[in-house]
Amino acid sequence: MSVRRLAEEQPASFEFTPENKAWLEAQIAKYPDGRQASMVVPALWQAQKQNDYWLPQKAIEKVADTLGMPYIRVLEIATFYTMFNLEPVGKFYVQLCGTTPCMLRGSDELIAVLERRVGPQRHVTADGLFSWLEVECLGACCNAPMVQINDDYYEDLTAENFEKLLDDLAAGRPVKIGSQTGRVSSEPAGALTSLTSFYGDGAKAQAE
Amino acid sequence: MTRILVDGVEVDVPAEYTLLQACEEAGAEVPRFCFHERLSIAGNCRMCLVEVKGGPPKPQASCAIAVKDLRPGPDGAPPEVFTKSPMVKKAREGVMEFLLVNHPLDCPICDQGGECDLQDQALAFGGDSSRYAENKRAVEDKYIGPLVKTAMTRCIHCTRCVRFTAEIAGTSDMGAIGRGEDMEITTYLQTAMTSELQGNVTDLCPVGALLPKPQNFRARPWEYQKTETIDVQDALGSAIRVDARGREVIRILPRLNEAVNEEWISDKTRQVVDGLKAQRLDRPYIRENGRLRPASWQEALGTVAAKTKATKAEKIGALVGDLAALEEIFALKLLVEGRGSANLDARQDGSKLDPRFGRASYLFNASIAGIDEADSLLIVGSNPRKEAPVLNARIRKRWLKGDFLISAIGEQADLTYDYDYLGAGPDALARFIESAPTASAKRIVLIGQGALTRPDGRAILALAAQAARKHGGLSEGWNGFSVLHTAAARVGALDLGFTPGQGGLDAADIAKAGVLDLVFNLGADEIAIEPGAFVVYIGTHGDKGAHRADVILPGAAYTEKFGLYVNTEGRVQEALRATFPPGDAREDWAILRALSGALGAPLPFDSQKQLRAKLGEAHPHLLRLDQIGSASAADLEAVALQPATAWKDDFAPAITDFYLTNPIARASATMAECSALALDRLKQAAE
Amino acid sequence: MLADKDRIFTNLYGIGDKSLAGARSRGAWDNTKALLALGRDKIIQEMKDSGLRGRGGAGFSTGLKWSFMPKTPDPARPSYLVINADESEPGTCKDREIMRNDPQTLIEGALIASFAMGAHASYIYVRGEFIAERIALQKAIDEAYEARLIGKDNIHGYPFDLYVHHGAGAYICGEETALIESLEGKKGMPRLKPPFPANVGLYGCPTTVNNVESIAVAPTILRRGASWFAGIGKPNNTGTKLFSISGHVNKPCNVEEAMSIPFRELIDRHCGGVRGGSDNLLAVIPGGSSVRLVPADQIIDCPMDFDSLVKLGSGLGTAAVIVMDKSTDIIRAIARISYFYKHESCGQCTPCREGTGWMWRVVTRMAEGRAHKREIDMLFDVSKQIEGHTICALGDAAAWPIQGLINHFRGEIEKRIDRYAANPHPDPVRVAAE
Amino acid sequence: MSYIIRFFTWWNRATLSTGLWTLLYGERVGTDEFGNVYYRRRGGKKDKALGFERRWVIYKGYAEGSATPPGWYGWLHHTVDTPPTQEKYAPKEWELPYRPNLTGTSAAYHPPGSILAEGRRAPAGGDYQAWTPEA
Repeated sequence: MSVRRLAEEQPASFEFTPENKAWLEAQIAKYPDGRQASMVVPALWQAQKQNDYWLPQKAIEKVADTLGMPYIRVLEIATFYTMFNLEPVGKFYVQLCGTTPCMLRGSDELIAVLERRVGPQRHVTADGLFSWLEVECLGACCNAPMVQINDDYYEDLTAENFEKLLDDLAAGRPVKIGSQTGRVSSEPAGALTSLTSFYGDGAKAQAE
Repeated sequence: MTRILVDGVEVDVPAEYTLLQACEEAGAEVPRFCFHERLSIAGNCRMCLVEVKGGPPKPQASCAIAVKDLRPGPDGAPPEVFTKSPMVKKAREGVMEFLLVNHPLDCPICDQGGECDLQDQALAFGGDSSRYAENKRAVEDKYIGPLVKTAMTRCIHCTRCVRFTAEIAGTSDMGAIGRGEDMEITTYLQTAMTSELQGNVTDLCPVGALLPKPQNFRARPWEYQKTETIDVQDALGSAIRVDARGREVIRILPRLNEAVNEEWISDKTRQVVDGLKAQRLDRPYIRENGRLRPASWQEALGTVAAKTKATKAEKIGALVGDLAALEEIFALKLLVEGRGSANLDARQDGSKLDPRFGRASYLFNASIAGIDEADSLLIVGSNPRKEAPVLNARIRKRWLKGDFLISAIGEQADLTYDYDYLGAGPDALARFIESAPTASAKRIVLIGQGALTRPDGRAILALAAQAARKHGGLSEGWNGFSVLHTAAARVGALDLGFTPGQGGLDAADIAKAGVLDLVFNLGADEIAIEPGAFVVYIGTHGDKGAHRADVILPGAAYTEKFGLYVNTEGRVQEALRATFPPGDAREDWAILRALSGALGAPLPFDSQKQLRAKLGEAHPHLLRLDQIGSASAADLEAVALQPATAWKDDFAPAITDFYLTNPIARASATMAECSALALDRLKQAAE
Repeated sequence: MLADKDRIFTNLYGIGDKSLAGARSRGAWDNTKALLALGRDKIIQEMKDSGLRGRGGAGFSTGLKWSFMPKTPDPARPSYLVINADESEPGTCKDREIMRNDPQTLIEGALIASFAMGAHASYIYVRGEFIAERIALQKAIDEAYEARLIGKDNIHGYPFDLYVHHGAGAYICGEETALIESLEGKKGMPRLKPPFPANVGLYGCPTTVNNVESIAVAPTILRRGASWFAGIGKPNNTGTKLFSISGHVNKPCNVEEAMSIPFRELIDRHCGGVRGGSDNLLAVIPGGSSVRLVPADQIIDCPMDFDSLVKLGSGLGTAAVIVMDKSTDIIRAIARISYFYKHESCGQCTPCREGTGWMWRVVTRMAEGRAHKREIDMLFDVSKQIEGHTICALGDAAAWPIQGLINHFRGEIEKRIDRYAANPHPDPVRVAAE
Repeated sequence: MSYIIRFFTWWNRATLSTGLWTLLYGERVGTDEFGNVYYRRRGGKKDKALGFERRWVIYKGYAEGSATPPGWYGWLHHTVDTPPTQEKYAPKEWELPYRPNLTGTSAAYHPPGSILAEGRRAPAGGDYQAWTPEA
């Protein structure tokens, strides 16, 4: 993690869409009266999703005004939590897990692929499709190595199927979310070793 | 009280004390950076680690543990704490090493050098060398305002400044962005801080990360001549220390005075220093053919004496400004009254306060420390944030403690705390008297000059007294009727009775064209004296008064003379001389004494000591330093009974520009910059 | 081996029906009212008797933790249950499966736990990256609301609201007080203790923070009785546990197994063994990145439970078993963990803020060999200076992997240094993105 | 006059015996910009006591160690063997001409504020700025 600053070029204004505004109001009701500040992380996240996955200065101020917080407090939040992108990212924003469990299973190869295809981290490709960032453990260690592209996890990657995944995304072809080798979730590959009395060897589910 | 053993020394301390305070009580020194008595506990510097017997096998942060949280030993033996054990020593050395790994070795070029907590504690508690061989972190410096210079690489992230702005100042200006070793202290996108107390962060910063910008590279701490004195920029009389190098005042720091300013001072108090060196009157002037020309003292005094002798008593008047000390007010009063004139006034803003109503009618009777005990507050025609920022911080402190309802009538300003806004003018006050929003036993009714400088000020005063009497402001052992003054000299002048005598004219009449022939103006720069009268100006700066003067007699500023001041609560305090007046300027009382000599009717004292003795004869309470002389609440009953028909007009703010309220501040470039910034902010907010 | 009938998470892999109906068919929400009828004290007593130790890493008795909550309700300070689903410990991915595949166990557990603590509202704090999981969980909660299993007016007669909250990428928010701070809308910076959350927690009210798994196993424990749970595993290390096995095994997976299962059995039975056979095993990090690693010969027959692993100088932590075979560059592997902690340090207190970066830089140089042998001792000393000197346990967690490395693989580091000294090269070893 | 000085002082140029020794065994190597003359044992013969060639300088006037410029200093001290006269060293444009140590002379450096420095020390700041009535 390095020093995180707001992007140099900023949109002139930010306004929540009516749907998001309604969503925000509904969500604030989850918290006790006067505790609307609890919403700051979800609100910033919603703002980021609305704004092509990055958070402009005006959105930070908008959230602060909405929740009645000083600007600096919201800026603190936006820079503290690393999922807030303060600069524009590619249409497919690849977050690659590089922490030890993924590293042991070959995330280095995926990094090589990304460096070759996309370039250095935080760099958005000329077509605006891709940018990538090495992040810390994403919590899918039994399906390592893996990446998160926008909202979705892609697991059990190798250099080959990762290339294919990126190709498919670039070409707009549908892709399978989750394991790229046919696992349902984090069960052992092949036959099940537990819960067999419920699901047999699980081969059918994996095949689907 | 709880008994506790610190390094084998037994002490009894209150149970809510932190271990750190208990250790101090026992005489053990505990190093700390983030801990500050008046801020919330962060516990993040980890410097104050101590060993607790029977606790977990690791050192504990003593600032974060209360004595009551400790478990007693077996058989109820008192808990035991060690501050000098090998474990503690090692832990401290470790923390100090961590603090220093990314701290630059720039002490020789750092202004904090010599008064740096990190320097001192590294010497006392650190190891002898660093084992850190990597590159050090460099952090971009931030702009956070005209008063604070940053060198953020030096920051050790104690967050005192963040907590100060959020808790004491109440403006949430500063924050720590980023995380981990990339955490940076800054304001929102490097805007200037908005608090009137922001300068205090430079005192709080334990290292050289936040430094007073105007004092950048001016002097080393050990070069200063330090004078412990009091401030006159507002009516609080905050305790300050004036640091001078040679003949020059370089900086002003707060001193501890729990009864007045705790340990904060406002930015005006702190950074008005460059005003002490600019636009100074350093020689007498005489106006000839419409132009002022330099003159000698003899010539100038001779001219004034001749004019005085030639003028009839009832055509002589005298005004006193906001920064005058008791001595010169007393001397001027004797001089003018000696000539037989009753045209005296110290209320250049037209305030309707009058000593004839009794001393209680113009004091902050609740006392500043009394704010802590009060249970509700009504603000009438005042913006304490501008008129007395330190007092405002005290109100905020009380408000944070909870159960403190604040109502306000007058300007609807951001006071850094929530309040019930009742209305803008006397109507709201009348409604309040009718039915107060809450019952209260210890209410403070704070009346600002915005309510009293109006022509109907006397009626407002009566209404406020009624409000206090009816709604818990006046009771046995509690007097919550509190006038907040804006001028340091005002209460003293009222105590001395520097108001129109029998048949005398008040300030507005004195200033009117064609009424008087000779006006003595002792530093009154907020009033325009219309053409006609011959004006003798005794003051320090080339401000409004000097421009209007026919003779200028250069006096001494508050850091240049020994003088007594009475603050808004009636506390008598002494200001001491830190430097000498510039050039030919003289102490004001001495000028008046010399003038009386030239008139052939010398005042009855030849030294300041004799002057004070005379002053004491007339007003014994004014020589009791640091005490609040008696003020009878019964006087207020009388005030409350006065007829009170107030106008409908809204209360106007007493101060329009916090940074430019007196000639010294107006001469200061720093204050001008702050004022411009504040104006910008106001404009932006209006857009 | 644990029999399927003793497994609590019967849809761990999401092969079965994930909906409420599916969960009910597997036994969830089966007469929950009767469980609540046991009463607060009995529920807490059962939890204590079951010997359930918190599944979030520290291994503190869950029943005991619940018992710290105030017994008499104070309307001004309502109690809260906060469920910690900020699963970010490297190697750990068990709660994710519960949330997306078997969420009703968690929801039912939340109701029971809240009842036992007198809490009428509960928040589940899901890490920000788990977007699909958050949606799945929310869907399951909506189903439960619809079926009036929870809610202000539910069939169990105990008003209870369950909300999903999420973070946005901060490991430190898994620390209970940091999580509370984050939930209050502040930076996730751990608070000082005391006061403990059970006294002053969320919004200043009494709060208990529990791991997802600890809560999710509660209904089954109550339903089948404390003695059933206590009968699995060894004394003081009872019950079933979700193990996440990652790294150099043939088939990495999550699996629910009995506590104290020997390492060899766990790996061989469920993961197809160590890559290249058990002789190829180099070392294991048995409890998520923040415990000390254990070399092959010590771990291979060790029972996987709290006490046995503590004896090896390590810990069970979250039971996230990271297996490393002999092809592993062990120094780089630890350096990467060190980077993780440097990245995730909140920056609040000095030793962790400055120390994690320092350790990472030194150990990265060691991964290249560009260091002095005397720096190994220095590094160890620095890690000792961080350990125990910080507000929260992240300082300890950052120090332990380094200490494990130096304890067990000092020779490896020295060899690396010698090799570099013989042939200094300018190419740095890539440890992590900067 | 110079003869008398030379006869009675050892701190100006060479003493008689050094001069005699130089005349007998010395080989002139070169002169520097100050006029100091550098010698070595004739033919570069090894000195018995030293084990290598002996090199020496005879100062022009006052014998001051720092009067030998860097090039010659290096040669004298056997740092280099090529005397600067035989080297093609062109000084960089930013190099100032070499000056011997000036301590003790009137040209010695005095920091601002020193009582030996010429002129008075500036006051401790602007002191104050006086008001002047506008015209």
